[in-house]
Amino acid sequence: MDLYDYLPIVAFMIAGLAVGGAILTLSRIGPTKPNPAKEMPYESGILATTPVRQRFPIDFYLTAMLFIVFDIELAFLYPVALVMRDNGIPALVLLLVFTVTVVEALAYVWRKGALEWR
Amino acid sequence: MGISLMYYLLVSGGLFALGLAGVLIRRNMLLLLLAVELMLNGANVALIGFSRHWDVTDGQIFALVVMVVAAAEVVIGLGLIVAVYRQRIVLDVDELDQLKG
Amino acid sequence: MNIAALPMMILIATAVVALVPSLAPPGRVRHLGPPLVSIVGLVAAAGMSVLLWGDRQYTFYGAFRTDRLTVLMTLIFIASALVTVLMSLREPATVDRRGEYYSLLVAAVVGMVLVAGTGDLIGVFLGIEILSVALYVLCAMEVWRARSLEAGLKYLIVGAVGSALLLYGLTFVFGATGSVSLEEISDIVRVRGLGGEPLLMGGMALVIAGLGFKASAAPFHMWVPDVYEGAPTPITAFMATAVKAAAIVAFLRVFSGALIDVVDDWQMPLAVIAALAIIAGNVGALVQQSFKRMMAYSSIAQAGYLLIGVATGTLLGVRSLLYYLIAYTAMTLGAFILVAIREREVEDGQSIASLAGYGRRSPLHGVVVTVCLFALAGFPPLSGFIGKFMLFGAAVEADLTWLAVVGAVGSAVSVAYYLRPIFVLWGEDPEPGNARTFDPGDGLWVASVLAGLGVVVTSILASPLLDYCREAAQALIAP
Amino acid sequence: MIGSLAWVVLLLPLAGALVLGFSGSAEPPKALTRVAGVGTIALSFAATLVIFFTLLGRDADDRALTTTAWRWAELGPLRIDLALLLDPLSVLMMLVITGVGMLIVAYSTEYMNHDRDYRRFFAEMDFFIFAMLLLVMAANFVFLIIGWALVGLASYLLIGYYYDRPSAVAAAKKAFVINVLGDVGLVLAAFVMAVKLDTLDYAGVFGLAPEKLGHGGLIPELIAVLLFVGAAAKSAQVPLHTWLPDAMEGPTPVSALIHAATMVTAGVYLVVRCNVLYQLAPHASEMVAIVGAVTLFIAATIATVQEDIKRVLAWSTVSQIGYMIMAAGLGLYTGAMFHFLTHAFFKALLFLVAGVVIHALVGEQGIDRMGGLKKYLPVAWATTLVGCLAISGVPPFAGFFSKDEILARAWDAGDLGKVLSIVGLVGAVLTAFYMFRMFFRVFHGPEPEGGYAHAPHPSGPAMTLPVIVLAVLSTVGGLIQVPTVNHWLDSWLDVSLMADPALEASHATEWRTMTMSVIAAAAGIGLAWFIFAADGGRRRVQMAGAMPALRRFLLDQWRFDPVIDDAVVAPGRDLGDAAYRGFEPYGSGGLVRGGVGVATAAARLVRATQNGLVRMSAFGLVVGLIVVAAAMILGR
Repeated sequence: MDLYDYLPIVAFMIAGLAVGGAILTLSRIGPTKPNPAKEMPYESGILATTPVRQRFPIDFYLTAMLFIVFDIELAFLYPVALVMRDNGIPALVLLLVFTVTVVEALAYVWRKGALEWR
Repeated sequence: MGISLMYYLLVSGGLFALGLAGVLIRRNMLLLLLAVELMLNGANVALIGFSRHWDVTDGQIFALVVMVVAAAEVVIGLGLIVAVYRQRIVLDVDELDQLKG
Repeated sequence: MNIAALPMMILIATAVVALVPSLAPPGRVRHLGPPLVSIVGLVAAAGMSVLLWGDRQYTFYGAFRTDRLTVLMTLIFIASALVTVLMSLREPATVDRRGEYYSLLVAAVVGMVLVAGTGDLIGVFLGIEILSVALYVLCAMEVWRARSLEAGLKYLIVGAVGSALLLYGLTFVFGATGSVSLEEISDIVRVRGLGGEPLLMGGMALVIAGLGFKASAAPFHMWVPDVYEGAPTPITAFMATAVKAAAIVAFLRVFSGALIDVVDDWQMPLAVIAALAIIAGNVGALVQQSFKRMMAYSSIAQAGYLLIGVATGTLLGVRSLLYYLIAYTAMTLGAFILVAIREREVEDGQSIASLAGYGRRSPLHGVVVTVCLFALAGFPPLSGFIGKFMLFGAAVEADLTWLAVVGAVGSAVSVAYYLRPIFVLWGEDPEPGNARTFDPGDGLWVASVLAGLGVVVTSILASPLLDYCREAAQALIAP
Repeated sequence: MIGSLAWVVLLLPLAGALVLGFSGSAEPPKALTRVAGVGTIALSFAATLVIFFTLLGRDADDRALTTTAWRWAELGPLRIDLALLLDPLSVLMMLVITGVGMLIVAYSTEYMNHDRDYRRFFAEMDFFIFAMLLLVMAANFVFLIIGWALVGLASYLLIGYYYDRPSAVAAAKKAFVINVLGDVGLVLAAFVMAVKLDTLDYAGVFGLAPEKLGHGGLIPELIAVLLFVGAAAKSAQVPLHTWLPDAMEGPTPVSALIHAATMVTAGVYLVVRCNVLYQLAPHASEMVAIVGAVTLFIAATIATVQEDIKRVLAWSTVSQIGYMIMAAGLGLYTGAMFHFLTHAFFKALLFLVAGVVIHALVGEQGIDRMGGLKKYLPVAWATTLVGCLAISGVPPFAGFFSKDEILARAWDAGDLGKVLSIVGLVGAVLTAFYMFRMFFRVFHGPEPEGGYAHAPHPSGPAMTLPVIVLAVLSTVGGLIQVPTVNHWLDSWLDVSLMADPALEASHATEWRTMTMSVIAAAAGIGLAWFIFAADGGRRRVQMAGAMPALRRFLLDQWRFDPVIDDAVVAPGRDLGDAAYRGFEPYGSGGLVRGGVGVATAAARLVRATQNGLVRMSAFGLVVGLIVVAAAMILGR
């Protein structure tokens, strides 16, 4: 394997850049007739009803943070799954300990009311 | 061996330096956290590079650990920033000046 | 799989279980449950550790090594944590979040034990991060107090940078040797003769910076006074003792243990930062009006003394360092206990001025803190004197005479600020406004007595303790 | 047997201190305090006597023994035992410490009777005696230093006994800080020895030093100088003497104990104990002798103008210690110890009598508020006379023989010896003058204007008895060593003085100095009589205005405090001022304050970087990384 094997990736990147660049450049060419509907942000055809730069409630961040932690911790489950067959019971025990710890933290957070939407 | 170790190290060093520079010049706390993430991920790139270079998996395991640690750090950072924000409504680190001398 | 990792397992279980009682409805269980669980768990882990004193055992496929050094350090961490728990019983920070507080405290100990016994670079980083992350939260625990919050956030941001440096350094060490196992690294370095290898040297420089930050050596010390002042006092005491000890043992494991064959490469930088820490800490402490802040600077200087032991790279150096670490833990805890007490008794409890006449009103605390400060200042016959004497001797033996001189001069300067609280404590008349406003509680009495006894015992039983320290040092340096 | 007795001697005072210090918060009955406070010291003295007579009964070579409790620390080749050394030198010191100490403590039972914190006083006195015993009984330098530091601590507590009096607290701090300075010197000396000789036992050090260190090299000189820093601080030698006169803020028995019997002579003991090292360091020895001579002269001149009875005695003590240090520096170790012994008698006597007088006048200490006390206090008059005669060197009182021995043997000890001997003679004139100035003004002369508010009352037996015992000892104490007749002290100390050059003054010198010193004493006494007594005190009034400049100079104590202030403290302060505003005077104690001044400026520099910004900390990390990398590359 050498660098040439990465050629498709480079080609893909060039293509992507070309398309994006083309759209941006083309939009500058020709007449522009702005109207309010065109100026609105495009949200899959649904009309935006609130200002774009809206502040999200802080609780959103709190929940999102919890999500990040639990999400990332699950990353450990995959390597263990790979070697589970070779190591048998000890690996299972360790996995259980890990899971119980994570679940306990979740339970604590839940019980403390951090998941309540205020 | 596809990409030589040198490229890994260049990218890694670039990320790390970028992160360090960000820590030194940025004032927004969120951006500071971002910069630190950049540093950690710079290290991650190097770990993967070395791991391939020596043909061992240790480096990849290390990188996995680093990711989790980084996530935990960011979460706590965000939590604290939210708390500071609720109390003082500032995001500028230089406003944290009660403790000095 | 054997039982050698059992102390750490007990601690993990303690951290998990300590959360549970705080979910109970308000009342006795909720209030006393978490500290009680922590105390039981810590004592059990300590007892288990003592039983494991012996030759090296491996667990987790070699990722964790239980040898005499691990056991000794585990006991130091647990002792510090126990005193911290006792100090915290009525700490305002714990009022509404007792479960989290004690659980995180024990979790931090888990991280420390991992650092002390780790068999690879991953463990060094992971352990340091576990304890750091737990402490970021603990520092900011008094969220309603702006200073505490500020301390936590500052510590987090700067600490994360320190961690990143450490990680990058460890990465380079891994890259230079091709292994993360400390024992393999040691062999590889010896066999391939990696002295002067640029990648390894860069890695070591970064690791020194990262760990130096965690150990609060200069010039990585600037966060220390701020964070120490802002954090709840028991946490400050814990940081000044156990966290520093953890960083030092990481130094030992990586440098004195794995990289001992390239000692020429890392001796000088370590000696330099040790000297800088001694200078910066002692000089900075001179002008402080706050006792807590003064102790923060003092702990910077003490980190310098401890690093002397690492910098020597000899058996004698490590042995002296371990002894001094034990002594240092006892005397620093004793000094911080007084801050915790005064802080709760009067409005302005952190300042040195608020100690006026306190020794006569409360002779027990007065005597304990006096003994501790004398020990810190290095007065004979106290343990601080023995430890410093040995460390300087080790430095001279390792051809670092200049470092011993810096240490001795710094020590002489330090007398000036360590004595000031003592003079105020015994010499001056209490101001009328200094009447007690809040009852500090019984936990602090016990903690105070424990710390005082610790200083006295380490002083009197120097000889047997030094024997244990020698065995622990041999476990590190000898294969 | 006497080995374990040594531990009894050492630990009894400690037990007394602990029992008294930690026996609950209520003040126990005074009788109980007396028994615990005095009883322990008395038993300790009795045990010391047994040790003394046992050793006396043995052969001269068999008089030194070491008793080890346990091995305290073992550091490579360096082994440190908790061990006590009994030899003629330490036993002599122990006799004085426990014996004179016992008399002083017994005296205090009455003197302190109406004072507050009765129990604390005795606890601290017992603790002081314990520390002092540890200092002299230690068998190695480590425990010597420990005792040394504990003595400093105890004296801090005792001088600051009246802790609500700011001047007492300041004096206590000053004493402590200067003593710590001395401790640092000692620790450094011990460190050098440990590194060079791998041992800190007296036997080991003194045995190995001549061979391993050589004669007159840099290392032995360095050790000797460092040791002398410790000795000078403890023994109040110029320029570290300024704490001692201030230390008069403590209760009078404390002054007696600290100044007369024990603490200030620790420096003398140290130099004598380390005689082997000083023989190896001729230059350091000369320096010691010169410092002693300078001190004895300066202090004697200052004593002539003091108006406070205790300060006269304090300066006189500094001066007398100067004699001992001078003798030790010249190699006259026996002479130094002899003078130490007699000085302990007559100076303790003088302090205790001063206490009687102060007690009689309800706390008055100024000598111009005294006069004509002879008729009120006849016993005090007689005993003070004995003390003054002894210190002035009038035969056959104790001071005559000891001072004469120093001066005579110094005369025969080379050129430097001759010069210093003459300084000593001048000092003797001054000594006689200032002592009798005090004596005549207190006991003769006119009563102060307006008379005494309360008629001075003689003191009770507990105070009188120790005074009389000390008076007897001051009278006959000198007879243990009479030139050409009796050399008991020489032969007794012989074992301990491994390096004693055994200087023996020739008979001609002996007689000449005897005559000279008698003339000197007579001159001083005569002058004092002429000015202060002959004329009913009127001549004093006429003389009061004479030589105002000299007088002011002496009253300013040779301007030591201000000079140190100007030379050391002020520049440091200016430096601090220039760099940073709002420097406040900080710390205490001459030299130390100057050092602190410089250090404070540096501290402000450190603080300036400490602006509390996160970026600064991160920047510190980067700077540190660069420092580490540079050290790594340069250090290879």
